Amino acid sequence: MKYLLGAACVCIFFVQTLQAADKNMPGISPAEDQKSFVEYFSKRFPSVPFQEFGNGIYALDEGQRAQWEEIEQFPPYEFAVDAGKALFETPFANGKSYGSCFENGGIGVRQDYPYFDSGSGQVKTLELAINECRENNGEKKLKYKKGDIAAISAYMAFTSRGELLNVKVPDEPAALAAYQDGMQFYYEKRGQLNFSCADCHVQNAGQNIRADSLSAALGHPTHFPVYRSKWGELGTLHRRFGGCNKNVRATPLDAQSESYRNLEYFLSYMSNGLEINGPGARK
Amino acid sequence: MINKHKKITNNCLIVTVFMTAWLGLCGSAFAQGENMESSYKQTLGLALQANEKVMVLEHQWTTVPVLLKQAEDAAGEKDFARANEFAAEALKHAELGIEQAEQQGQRWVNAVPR
Amino acid sequence: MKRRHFVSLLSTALVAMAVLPKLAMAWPKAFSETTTKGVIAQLFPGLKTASSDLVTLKAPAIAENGAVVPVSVSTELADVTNISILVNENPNPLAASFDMTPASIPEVSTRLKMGKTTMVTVLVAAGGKLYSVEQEVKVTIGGCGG
Amino acid sequence: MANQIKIRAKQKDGIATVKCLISHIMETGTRRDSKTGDIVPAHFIEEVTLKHNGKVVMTANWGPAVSKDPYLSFKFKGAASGDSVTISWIDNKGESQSVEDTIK
Repeated sequence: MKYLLGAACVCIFFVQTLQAADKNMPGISPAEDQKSFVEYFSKRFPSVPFQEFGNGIYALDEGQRAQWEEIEQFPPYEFAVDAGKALFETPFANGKSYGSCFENGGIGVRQDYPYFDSGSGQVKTLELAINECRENNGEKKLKYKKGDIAAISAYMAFTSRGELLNVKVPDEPAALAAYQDGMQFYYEKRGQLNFSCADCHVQNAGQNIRADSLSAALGHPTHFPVYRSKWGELGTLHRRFGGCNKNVRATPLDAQSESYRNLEYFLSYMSNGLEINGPGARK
Repeated sequence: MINKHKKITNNCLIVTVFMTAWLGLCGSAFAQGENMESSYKQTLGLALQANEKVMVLEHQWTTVPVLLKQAEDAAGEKDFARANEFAAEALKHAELGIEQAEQQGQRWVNAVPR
Repeated sequence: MKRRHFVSLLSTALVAMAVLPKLAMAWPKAFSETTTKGVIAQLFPGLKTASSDLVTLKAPAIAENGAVVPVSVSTELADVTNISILVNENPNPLAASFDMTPASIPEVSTRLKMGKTTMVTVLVAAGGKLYSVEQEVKVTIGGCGG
Repeated sequence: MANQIKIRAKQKDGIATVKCLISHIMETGTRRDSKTGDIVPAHFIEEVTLKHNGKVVMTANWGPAVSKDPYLSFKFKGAASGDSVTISWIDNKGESQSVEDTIK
């Protein structure tokens, strides 16, 4: 009986998802979405090689690229990577450490995040997994936007440099729903300025907004966490989401809220195949 | 003839509007104080309600909490006319956020590159 | 003997610096000057600047963030004793001053803060003379965030 | 984060290139705290010294206009692999630090 109910729930959910999709588009196909997404940017910027998109605005603007290369000579995030390594290797009170929670001891795994966890029916980001690891080992959760969690995430990204982003959307309704939810968030206009993420980073990528230039959506998640000169420190992707939302005068959501995790899921899937190059240095 | 008729109607309209406005002004002047406070409270209630809804929709504008705070501050200083203005503005921005959410729930697909 | 004397003097100076940082006064007054002229008068009293092709200043035409502007200076001049970098529009223009030794190669890179669009002036003291080059760096406000 | 110095020193044909990154707040003394509105007191490195096998090859005087987490690249003659380089700094509060590394 339980199983029947469960199956019925899944069916209803599935039908609902399909209906929602039906109204708008032929069906949910992440693979096709990604193909169009990449094609869109390669047409817009024919001289930019695919892997270059992981470098954000520096793939599109020479003047800024020169400054970035200068900063990459000795990037300020190196201190954070060292700090992250030390934190990562320090055992918890129970004697275990972060490595015990991840595949391959947590080394070179950044490219597999975020993933859809069928058990909990949720998108798991790397930062969420780091905190779950802490909780499972009797430690307190870390704050999500900066500080220790950003440093640990930076170290894990650093050990994964060169690996290709490999986010999967399994063919199950809940995963597809999470993907589509993230996609909707990306294309929906919000805030008093009535801008969507895509308005700036898809339609107007490479253009100027006031005195600043807009980077392309393709490649956005590959280099996080980033050391932003504006912050003067390291911050996570969700911190940046919040900043972008605020810029269009929309109230930012909590870091690691379901919507932001779904957003990261969609955005990362779009950048599949690009190299992990985090942590990054950005203006 | 027709034109003239229209003109008269227009004049009538204008007079009526003026009369109403004048009456309204007098009324508000007499009834100020408690009336203003209760209408502020009413507007604030509506604004808070709309704000709750827009937050659930995750479409709150950053202006809303600011306006609500300004309304409460003005009310704290017993300036209920100003408080009411801020609350009304907050209500408007919350409602626009709701409308934006509903509209975008349909339209976002059109922005996807195909 | 002479050298030894020098070394002992130097170490005394170092000890003094370590124990009494206030007394060291290693930090030139020129950093408190509010004009480029004032800085030059403090750092190189009596010297007049001449522009030189032999000094290269590398700085971005448009800074992507005024908080972190990469600046590099190199020169083919001989006997360089000091390279100083000034951000003319900053409240105190002098940003950094590098004292060279005979072992130095006159080539430095660093990152500076610039409050607004400004000329950047590089002063090179070499062989008892003072040379300078200038370049404008545009500093814009940030994106939508202002 | 604690103050730190990272050094990368290498040599080619006797010419050493030393790059260093110092973890330091480099507070100008003109910025206001975004929460309290109070002026944040100046706190910046005033002097950096670069030594080669114990001998000073360059002394830099800095003002607060040097960026947060300062970067410095410098070259000098007469270097050999295995030689030592030392970077030390003193800031306006009298705090200081010194780190030694070998030339590659």
